[in-house]
Amino acid sequence: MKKLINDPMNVVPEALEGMAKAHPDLIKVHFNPNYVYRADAPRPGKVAVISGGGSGHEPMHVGFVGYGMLDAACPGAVFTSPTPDQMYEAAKTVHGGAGILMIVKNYAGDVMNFDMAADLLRGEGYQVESVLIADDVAVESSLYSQGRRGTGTTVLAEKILGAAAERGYDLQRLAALGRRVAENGRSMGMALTSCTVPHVGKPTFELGEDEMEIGIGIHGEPGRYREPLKKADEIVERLMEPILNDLPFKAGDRVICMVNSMGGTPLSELYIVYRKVAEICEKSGIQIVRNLVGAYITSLEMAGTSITLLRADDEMLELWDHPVKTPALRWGM
Amino acid sequence: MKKLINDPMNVVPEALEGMAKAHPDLIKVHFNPNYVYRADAPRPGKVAVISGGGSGHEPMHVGFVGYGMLDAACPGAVFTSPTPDQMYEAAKTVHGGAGILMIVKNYAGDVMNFDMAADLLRGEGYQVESVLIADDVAVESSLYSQGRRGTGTTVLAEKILGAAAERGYDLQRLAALGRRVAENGRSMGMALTSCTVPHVGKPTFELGEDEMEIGIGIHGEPGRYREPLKKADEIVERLMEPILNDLPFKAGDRVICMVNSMGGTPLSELYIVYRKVAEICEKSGIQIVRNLVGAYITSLEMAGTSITLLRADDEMLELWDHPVKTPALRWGM
Amino acid sequence: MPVMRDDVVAWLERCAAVLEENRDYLTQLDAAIGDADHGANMDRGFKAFMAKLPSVADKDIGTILKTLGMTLVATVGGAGGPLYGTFFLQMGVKTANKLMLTPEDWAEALEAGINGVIARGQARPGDKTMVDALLPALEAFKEAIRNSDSFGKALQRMAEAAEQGMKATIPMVARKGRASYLGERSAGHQDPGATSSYLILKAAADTWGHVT
Amino acid sequence: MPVMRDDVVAWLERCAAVLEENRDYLTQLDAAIGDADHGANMDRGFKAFMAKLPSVADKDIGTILKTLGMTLVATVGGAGGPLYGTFFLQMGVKTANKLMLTPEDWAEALEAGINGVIARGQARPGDKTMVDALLPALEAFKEAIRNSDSFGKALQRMAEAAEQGMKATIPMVARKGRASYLGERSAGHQDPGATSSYLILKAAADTWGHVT
Ligand SMILES: Nc1ncnc2c1ncn2[C@@H]1O[C@H](COP(=O)(O)OP(=O)(O)O)[C@@H](O)[C@H]1O
Ligand SMILES: Nc1ncnc2c1ncn2[C@@H]1O[C@H](COP(=O)(O)OP(=O)(O)O)[C@@H](O)[C@H]1O
Ligand SMILES: [Mg+2]
Ligand SMILES: [Mg+2]
Ligand SMILES: [Mg+2]
Ligand SMILES: [Mg+2]
Repeated sequence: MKKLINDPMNVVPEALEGMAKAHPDLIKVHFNPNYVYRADAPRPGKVAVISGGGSGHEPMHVGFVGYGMLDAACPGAVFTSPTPDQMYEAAKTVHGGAGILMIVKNYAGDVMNFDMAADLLRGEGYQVESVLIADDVAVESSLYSQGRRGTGTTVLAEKILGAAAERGYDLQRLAALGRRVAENGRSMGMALTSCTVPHVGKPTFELGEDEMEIGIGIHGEPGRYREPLKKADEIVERLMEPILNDLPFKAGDRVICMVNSMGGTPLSELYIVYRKVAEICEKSGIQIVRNLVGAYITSLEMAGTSITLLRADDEMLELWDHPVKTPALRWGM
Repeated sequence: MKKLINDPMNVVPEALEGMAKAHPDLIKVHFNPNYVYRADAPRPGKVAVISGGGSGHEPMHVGFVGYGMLDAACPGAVFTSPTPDQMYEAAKTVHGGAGILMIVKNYAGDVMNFDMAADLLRGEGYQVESVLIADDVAVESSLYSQGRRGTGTTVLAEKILGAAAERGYDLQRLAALGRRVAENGRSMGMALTSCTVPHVGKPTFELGEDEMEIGIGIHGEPGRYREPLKKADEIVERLMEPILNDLPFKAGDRVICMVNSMGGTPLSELYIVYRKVAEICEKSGIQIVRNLVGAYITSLEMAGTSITLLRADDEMLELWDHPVKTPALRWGM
Repeated sequence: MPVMRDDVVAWLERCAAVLEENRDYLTQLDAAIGDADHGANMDRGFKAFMAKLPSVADKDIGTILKTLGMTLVATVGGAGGPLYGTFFLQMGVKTANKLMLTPEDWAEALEAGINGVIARGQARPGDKTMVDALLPALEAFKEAIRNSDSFGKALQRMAEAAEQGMKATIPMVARKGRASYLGERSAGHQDPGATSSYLILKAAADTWGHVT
Repeated sequence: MPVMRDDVVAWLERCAAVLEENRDYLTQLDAAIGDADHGANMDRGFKAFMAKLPSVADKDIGTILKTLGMTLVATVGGAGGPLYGTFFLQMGVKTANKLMLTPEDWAEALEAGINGVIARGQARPGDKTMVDALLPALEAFKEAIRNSDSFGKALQRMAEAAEQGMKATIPMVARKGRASYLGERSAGHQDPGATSSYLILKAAADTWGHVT
């Protein structure tokens, strides 16, 4: 295992310490329980927007803490949902008297831990709403299954909801907006390589030189299908088809598009992917009005990409354009 | 070779096409010869700041084109210096009547190709100045050798000089500032893995599971030393020592610090590196007043990191804080 | 003979040891159809409880199990944290103030714990989860007691059924949890959560083997 | 017998073929002590020239060589582009308007080309660069002519000296170019630029072998 780390057991606290040292103007880090929160929290009168998840997806979520995005983010162990006390204490720290909005990715662990935290908070009189992100089209949505994974749309939702909270949306309006964002986002990902969890010391799965994994999640788990490696344009078609067909996206739709690196894929390759995504959208009459190209929701050093399309209306776009100032996303200020 | 590409021979133009599609508000791309330039060029009365180098280092340089940074960037083939016609035509496109400042990394090829372009431009009456970046402390500076490689300080120089040009610095003043920045920056890098050049199809060098390469450049070439892999903290000490001793940096110095991913190293590891860099600086009485943590000057998908320290004065800091709006760096607007 | 409070403490100490021994094994199972963290998660949780145990080892069984449950919730994370947390919490609620467990006490506690897991996780038999080891184990224990088996024998039947249930997850296609994202590819692999459940119940049967 | 303009064209066509054949070899050499692009760079440059050649193949030798030089500058990039560009440009300047080359013409052109490489790259003998193949080749040619060897024989001496010079770079520690960053580690590897220089001069000797 080749990583720039010290003791594998200390990866999460050490990375958080480094973040705290690097961005004292933007964030503070609380340990035991671990959470990252805005340096200027609490913001009185504003709904507190919090999220969290396993570590290993950086910059999501801890890199998105700051003005216009998250008030707090709770990092679990690598690929492990955070525990209720993290969300409970983070929420209390950043609560501004206007309630708490939790953005929760649809995994059994994330859902249960955030639910338990919400129960604790409500038990103490806090208003809490949750928005569930379940946008990964690699998995069929089914009543009797775990449902779809929460992936790329999470990043877009955090931006849009964070801006809306700055704009003074109340908790109910935020939750409704969040659900609308969640319903209109679709993602799919693929991997060229696996990743290595530090405390495990070897890759979670092995891919041959000629193989790729289609329909991956963000926790390094194997995907839906293992297939022979193809060229980028064919891979993009492979990912875009279920994304477009599922909502479905239609001619005339305006979308925010994220072409995301799983961590180990360089920027030039992401632009090669974006080129094909743009071509497919153009051919389908879909207008990409905003985009993100880079590493936003990763799986440690995994090589691969995920594509997210969010059908956006004027409200979402205005909120997208609202200023944001976090370690990993910044514009307008 | 596992990459998200199509024909390996088309990597550069396809990535440029993708960039053009993704950032039409910020940049335009010219093909044959290839260069990327500000969408709002030329900017009359402003010195045109241009740079360039081999592709494969993205976001440097093409990702740094826009307000407050580069007017144009010339991308060569992967790891290959661009040719004079690229800089010649790019400079003429973005020339604003106040001369051209070239930021050149110290490699035999880059220097010769930029020099030839400068000759062509001067031959047509353009005012041209060059700033040479040679900041890599892994290599001894020597009269009879190639001299030090131009690495991380290049990014910081592009930011500072780009801002100064926006502020109306004339060509001479810009060149003087550039030389001051170049003199005060020091960098050193290391690699955990090599990288694979697309048209070659296999890694440029092989590292064992227990080995690391110390004193690497940015073109995937082998480094100065091959050593047994160490923990992150020891690696940081190994890199920081020559950086600090070379200038030398002293107690009381204020620095801009960049902890850079070589392309395949995830953000959490960069923050673990930053943690130790911050500790060492603190112990040495060096104050890190600004920083960048992320992938800025890469070698395709190489896993590794480079550290850059720039001793900064008030003027540099003010220019650092000046707004910038490029695909890869944005603040203040 | 009932199971005494100190026997419960011994059981939980054995759980911690067994989960530490099997950390890599559970990791491996969770790598094949998950994200490779189940081993570390369970080990972390029980180690955290071992640090707390001295402060509750002289209390009633309910307090000990509730402390375990809350500790797991606060330290395990993932799917296992809330599920095992609820499991032991509900067991603890059912055994409040008790200093010994009769077979009926154990059956009720186990049933309460499993019901908590099902309520929280919504898994059903055949979904390829810990429930596929826990439910058969409960049924086997209850049946053994109905058949007038001794406590010790009933615990053995419980452990054997847990083992069978764990193995029965191998061919299943997961419908809950992370393995469900793999679809058909989840078949052919033993579920990590069912495995840790088996280990926990087996530890009870082994620790309390002297109970007749 | 002199070398005719069409012989020069044939030489350059052979260079393109040889550089294409040796693309992977040059890549490999440049991977060991560089960034693995020399093979692609040279192949690209000469292929670009091959596309231009029809439009200048009926011109004087100087025009053909200048066109080659400018094409290489515009397409090769890296260190090789300006250096080989200058090499052929200076040869072209020296052979302006000529339709044939005597041995003296060739020696003067070669010297002008090499002086251009040295002026631009500032490399000295022993720095482990193309100069370490080019200079000995020039000297060997000039000496052979002084010794009244035929043109063909002198070209062979030139090629042999280029080969020796190329091999002599193996133990050298590089002081110019990218290989110099490796320090001592550059020793033990043959320089890619010296290798492409040898191939180019060998192609001349082979193409013009019929010249006596
Ligand atoms: N909804 C559920 N109900 C019951 N058990 C579940 C459920 N979801 C997951 N599990 C169990 O949790 C185990 C995985 O635990 P763990 O790896 O610690 O969490 P995660 O899946 O969040 O990484 C699975 O093997 C399965 O037995
Ligand atoms: N200053 C120099 N003078 C002469 N030759 C040089 C000089 N620098 C580099 N070279 C030659 O260029 C070769 C490398 O060319 P190439 O790989 O195409 O360029 P780069 O080093 O920019 O990647 C070296 O092997 C060496 O022979
Ligand atoms: Mg997990
Ligand atoms: Mg090169
Ligand atoms: Mg898991
Ligand atoms: Mg090279």
